[in-house]
Amino acid sequence: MANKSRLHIPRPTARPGDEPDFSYLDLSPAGAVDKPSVAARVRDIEYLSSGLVRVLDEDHTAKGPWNPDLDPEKLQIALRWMLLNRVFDKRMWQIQRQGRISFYMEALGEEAISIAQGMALRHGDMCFPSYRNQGLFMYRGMKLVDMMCQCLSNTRDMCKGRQLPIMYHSKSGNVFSISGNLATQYPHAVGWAMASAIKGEDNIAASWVGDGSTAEADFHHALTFAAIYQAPVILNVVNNQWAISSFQGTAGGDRRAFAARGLGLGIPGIRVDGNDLLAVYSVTVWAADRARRGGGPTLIEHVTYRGGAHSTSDDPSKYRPKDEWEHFPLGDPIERLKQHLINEGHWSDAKHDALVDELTDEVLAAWKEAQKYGTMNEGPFLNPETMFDDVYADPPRRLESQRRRMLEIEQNGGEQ
Amino acid sequence: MANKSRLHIPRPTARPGDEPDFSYLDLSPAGAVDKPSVAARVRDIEYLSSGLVRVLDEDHTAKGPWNPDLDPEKLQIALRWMLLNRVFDKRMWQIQRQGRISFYMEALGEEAISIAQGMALRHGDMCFPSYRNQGLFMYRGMKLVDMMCQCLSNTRDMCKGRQLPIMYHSKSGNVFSISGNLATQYPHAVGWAMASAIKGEDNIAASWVGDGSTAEADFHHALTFAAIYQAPVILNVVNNQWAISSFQGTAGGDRRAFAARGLGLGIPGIRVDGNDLLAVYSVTVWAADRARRGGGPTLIEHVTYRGGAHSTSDDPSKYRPKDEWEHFPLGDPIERLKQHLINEGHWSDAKHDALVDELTDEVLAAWKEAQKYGTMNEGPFLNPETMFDDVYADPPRRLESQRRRMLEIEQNGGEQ
Amino acid sequence: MAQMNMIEAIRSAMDVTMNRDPSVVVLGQDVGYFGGVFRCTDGLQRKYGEHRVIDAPISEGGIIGTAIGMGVNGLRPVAEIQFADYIYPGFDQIVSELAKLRYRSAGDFFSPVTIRTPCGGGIRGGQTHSQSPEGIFTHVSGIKTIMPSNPYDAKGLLIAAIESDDPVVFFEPKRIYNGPFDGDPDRPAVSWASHPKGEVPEGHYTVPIGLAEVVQPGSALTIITYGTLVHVAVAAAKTAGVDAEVIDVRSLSPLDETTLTDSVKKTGRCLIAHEATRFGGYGAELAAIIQKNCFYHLEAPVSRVAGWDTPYPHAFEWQYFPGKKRMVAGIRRVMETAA
Amino acid sequence: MAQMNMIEAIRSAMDVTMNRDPSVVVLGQDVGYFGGVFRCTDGLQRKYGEHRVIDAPISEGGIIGTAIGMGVNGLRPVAEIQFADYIYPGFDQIVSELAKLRYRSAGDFFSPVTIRTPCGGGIRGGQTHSQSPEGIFTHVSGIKTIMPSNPYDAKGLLIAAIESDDPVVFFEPKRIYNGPFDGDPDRPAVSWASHPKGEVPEGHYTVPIGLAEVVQPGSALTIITYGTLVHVAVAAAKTAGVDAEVIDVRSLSPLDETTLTDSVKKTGRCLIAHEATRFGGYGAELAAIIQKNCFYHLEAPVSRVAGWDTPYPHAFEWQYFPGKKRMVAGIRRVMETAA
Ligand SMILES: Cc1ncc(C[n+]2csc(CCOP(=O)(O)OP(=O)(O)O)c2C)c(N)n1
Ligand SMILES: Cc1ncc(C[n+]2csc(CCOP(=O)(O)OP(=O)(O)O)c2C)c(N)n1
Ligand SMILES: [Mg+2]
Ligand SMILES: [Mg+2]
Repeated sequence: MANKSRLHIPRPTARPGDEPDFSYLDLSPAGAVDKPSVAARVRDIEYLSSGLVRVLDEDHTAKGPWNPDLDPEKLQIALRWMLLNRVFDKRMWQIQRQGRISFYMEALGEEAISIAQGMALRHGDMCFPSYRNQGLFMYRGMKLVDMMCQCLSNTRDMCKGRQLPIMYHSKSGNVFSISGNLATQYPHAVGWAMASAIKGEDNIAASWVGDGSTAEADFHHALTFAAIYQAPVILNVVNNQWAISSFQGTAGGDRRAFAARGLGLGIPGIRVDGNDLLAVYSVTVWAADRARRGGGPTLIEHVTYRGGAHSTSDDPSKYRPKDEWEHFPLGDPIERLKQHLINEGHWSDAKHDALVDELTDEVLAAWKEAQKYGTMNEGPFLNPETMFDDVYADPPRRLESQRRRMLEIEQNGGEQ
Repeated sequence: MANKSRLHIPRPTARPGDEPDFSYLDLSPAGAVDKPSVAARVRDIEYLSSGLVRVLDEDHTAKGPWNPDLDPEKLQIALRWMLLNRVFDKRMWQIQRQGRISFYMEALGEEAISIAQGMALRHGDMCFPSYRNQGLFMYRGMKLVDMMCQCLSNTRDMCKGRQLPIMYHSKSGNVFSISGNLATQYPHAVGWAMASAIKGEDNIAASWVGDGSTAEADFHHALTFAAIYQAPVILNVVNNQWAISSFQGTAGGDRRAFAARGLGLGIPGIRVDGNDLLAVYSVTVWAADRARRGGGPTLIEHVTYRGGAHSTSDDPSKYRPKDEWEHFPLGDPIERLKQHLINEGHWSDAKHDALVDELTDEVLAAWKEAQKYGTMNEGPFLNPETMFDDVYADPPRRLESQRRRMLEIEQNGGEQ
Repeated sequence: MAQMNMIEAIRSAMDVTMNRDPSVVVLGQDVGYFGGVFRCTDGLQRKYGEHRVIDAPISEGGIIGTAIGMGVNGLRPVAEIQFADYIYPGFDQIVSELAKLRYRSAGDFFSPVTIRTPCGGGIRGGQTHSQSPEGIFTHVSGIKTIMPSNPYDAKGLLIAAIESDDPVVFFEPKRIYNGPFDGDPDRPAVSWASHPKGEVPEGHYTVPIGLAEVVQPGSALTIITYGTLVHVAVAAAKTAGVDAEVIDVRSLSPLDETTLTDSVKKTGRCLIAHEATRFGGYGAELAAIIQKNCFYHLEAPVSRVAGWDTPYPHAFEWQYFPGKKRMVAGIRRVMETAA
Repeated sequence: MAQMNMIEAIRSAMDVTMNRDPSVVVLGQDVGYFGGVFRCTDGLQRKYGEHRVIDAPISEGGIIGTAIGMGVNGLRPVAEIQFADYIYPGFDQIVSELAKLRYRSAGDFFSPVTIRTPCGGGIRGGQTHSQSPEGIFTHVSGIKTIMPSNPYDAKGLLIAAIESDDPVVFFEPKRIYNGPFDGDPDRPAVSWASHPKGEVPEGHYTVPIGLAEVVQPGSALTIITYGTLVHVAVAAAKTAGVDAEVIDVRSLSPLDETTLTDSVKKTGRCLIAHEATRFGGYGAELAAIIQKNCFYHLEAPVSRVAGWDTPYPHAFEWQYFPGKKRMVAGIRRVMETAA
């Protein structure tokens, strides 16, 4: 190949050893983006996809039209949930490092999204989460011990040992089963929302994917169907700047904001400060309201940062500056809400530390309890026979004979 | 289901028996849309996706910044190719109706697109067509008799009898093999263009899909990769208002123009009067120039109308007004170019009629010749043995034994 | 009882279930106003409305993906894929989601989607309108795979599929939509009117999923097949003058091993036939099972007649299609093998 | 000769081909700067540049679709799919386009894409990081399907695949990336260093596609297998004290029927083993072929040891994985069947 390549290669602004550089992020000051009526025509609200909806300013003061004016108790509760998410993640990460669960993924730095949106949606609304929405499960009532039991694949595991750790689901909490296959939940949410509309109900659906996952076919399928049938659904793109080792530009994010991805289909997009619980709450209420009134889908891009490694199998120091998160201009969502509450006189460092201790104890207690239902090495163990259940509602006979064969082999090496 | 459904159902403006109604089409007058520099920034040329680039006005006069000022000889040649496309289609349709080929698809009303774009591209540019781009094959030098032989699956069939009629390809003409699977060619074009860039060459790629096909995953894949790597490619959406029985709204076309589909990825879109050869030529030259200079992909939506049935298997009177085409506000591309040339003093009705006669004879002569290479019922026949060729470059042995078995059975019922 | 062809029977199955259960919805390309390119949904939108018979965009992945979500929300979606050759863009949603949802959520979530799709050749459709991809579905745990060979079974099995809480991929051999086909393209087309299985009850009934049917009893040889080839097998056995037992598998997964095994134990010889490509096809599983279950009864190796290992060529459709000639040759081979 | 594990051998195959032929390009998720989640492409981008080792978005369909287009334009793309479980979004492009392009254009167009993808369980990956979907690819005419079981073959076969003008799906059993595995998870991990097939030439060589290998000669029974289970079979035969001939299929399609048939004719008994789900799996084809070719030599039915017909459960990985116990039981069953 004699000539020089003319292919454009997207590159992150910083690699290991470089100064972190977030100059590529278009930021609007808090309060700067107008809040339209939910009845606004799509073409009149395109500006929402390029601005950045923010409520908390640099000084942690809430301002502007998107300020939801939540009362302090609500915000304290929100802070509690975010903290719980973080404390839980930290503990589970350690537990994985100790070899006591096989895998883990944390939501470090992205906690505001699950919690704010959990608060903004109604219980009857159905959530189709990604693997970084553990906060949503917590907020929707899943007990920590149940989440831990799932991670342990033990006798109380809601998945009966069938899924990797963190692949929760909650029937009663209306949170769908997490899939290892990226973005597949997106069309499910749209189909669920279509069914809700067909049934004349006013429950809506919401789903979450990462920036990287927008390149999958199912992202397109979901947007297309949502637009055509005006499905009552909120489609969230959590742009945490990274997809394993690939920065968001590898999914085209450096050409235009992900919030704009639906514009060509007439789907309004909102770009929001994903580390600002008030802003996320507010845009979600807006989008939910719009959907419930028959206004159709909204795409929300949450600008945030993946504070930790992709998963326990990952080592981000190989591909990004170690201190990148510290330079992220939108900060830490917990820190920001905490300071806001302190500024307003509804919180203090002491209370915060006490809360962290309390939650740490809560998580520890849950872990103690969870282990009673079995660990990877100590019983009680799930009965291996159950691995043949639930493949079908009405199973073929061959599964029955395979079950018997498996037991024979487990019991006596199959000698009978 | 007690409540009333709230699902939005897109509906065409007219069904059989109704008055045709094209009021939904946003039309700009000829000459009204500005022509930007190919170096313009994407965000500054979004207007191209909502306006409608037109050169020929109601009176068939060419006007405005997009007027390519083609000389009359070129236009006469263009008219000739469009007419050839139409005459050929008409004849082949009849031939199918007589049961002499198994299937056919015509490009009635859409001829300007293949011909204008054929003219605007360089020979080294690679085309990835849909099944309605027969004009492109003609323009790029494929002989009528070769096209007919393909439709006949006879001894001269370039596909060796393997494809349905109309699934041509032309290695020497740089036109890719047509696939029965919709939209699959779109990422191929992008990959081809990426390879061209990698090799440092300045050939570009172009591909075509219908309005309906934009809902496929491959449409998304192609746009995503084209945007990320700024592939030198022209992505055409031929919006002929119908996808078999489904009007363009079934693919989301009534929410926003297809030209806008790439905006969220930073891909500029141009909406063009697909029945205006001058306009199509002009926007294609612009997009090709932009791609060749490293400006990346352009999406072109051609607003046109499927003048005929979807295919010989279809009966459009079942789902749309019989006279819809007559009411289509953008008229007939051949008629419009003809009138333009007449107005300018470079053409006449008599010349036109003579040309039609000439082309009719040419097509007839080709058909006579084609039949010499075999018809469906009369030899010479392709050797059935060849059906085992080209599955692999380096075939597995089992294909050889299957070939032998097939011959045994054909020859003596397999009794040996 | 009424006379129905397979299209009418399939339509009737949807009609009957939609009528009984408001949660049944139909979606697919051209299925609504137009009634489907093969007319299988003709009239259903007029009867049940645009909200239950939904014209979908050209997006097989989206159709199946959204159908799954609808199923999770309590509907019973019946999705049409216009040709089985076009099911692949939806393959990920079928394999990774539809098939595994119940399992991975330990039964808490499931989606009772039925996917109908016309398959098979013999209609001059060329390589992209003739495929028989059932073999790649039968390998996937968590879905059921069905292919009827006549109107009666088509309706009864489709109702069973729609009513089943398990996802079903329902293949419709399009060559026999309008009449049985004995594999000889030169003979005039026959309609279902003269066939006993063209008698179909108007109302609700089911043919249970998981049972094969002995189409014709015999003692010399067992022919195990399904879809269009059931009719070819019957005709070929007659031509070959062999007293063959012909079994229509119908339910490819779950498979009725008992009926198959019993028959081959009785006859001692087995020919397996399908239209799909031979290598790695569903027939391989049948052969593997039969040789294992009937080892001591087999007087000849289990043999297969199948589509060649090439795409389906337009011009050589009748050399590709395992028609009567090939079936007769296959029968002779199995019969001539010394015991 | 050098010591290489399978990851190094695979990387070396790409390195060698990229070095010899500037048209070889690599693309996939995380393959560039990072070097791949399993490190198979580590260092290649540094050596060959961002334009030949391309970080791709998370779009398996797009990766395969654009790779096809690159191949049509004269490149030789090697696409990595991060896990075989995630290949399905690219399935349509593989089946409908990559596999059929040469055929439908009568040889005028083709695209020599190689798709590499890690498969198989045994790494606690749960149901979405453990699948072995080879059986749905071997059924597709027009592509070749390969699965090596050791570093030497991995490198030689991968070079052959990249240099082949036919499209190849190249499965890499990730459990044995770092060392052979005898199927007993309680035993300490072993490295390739002590294995003869861990000796790998640094430069260019090929292992021809289409040939099986007799890993261990024997007379009592033939075990036909591939991938991780080759090592399990060798260990199990030893444990069972049976003089088994173990054959590594390596090239699943095209298949080396001769080597398999000759062996079973000699031993008279045959066990087939794979990790994939049993029903409709690749083992069915092997069984169908063997019973046909070796009918008069078989002293027992051809038997299969395979993954159960369920998804791959996280907690019961070792009950699911056909490990030594199950292989021994399988061997005993075949051996104990009265001749
Ligand atoms: C279909 C599919 N392809 C690839 C993967 C492997 N994979 C798991 S997570 C991941 C990155 C996802 O990035 P993003 O969507 O940005 O989400 P994030 O991890 O940042 O939350 C990849 C490539 C997968 N799980 N599924
Ligand atoms: C993947 C796939 N799905 C469905 C079909 C069946 N089909 C053939 S043409 C067609 C309509 C295409 O409409 P459009 O893209 O608008 O192109 P047009 O025919 O109008 O040129 C359909 C649904 C197909 N060929 N491939
Ligand atoms: Mg991300
Ligand atoms: Mg169209």
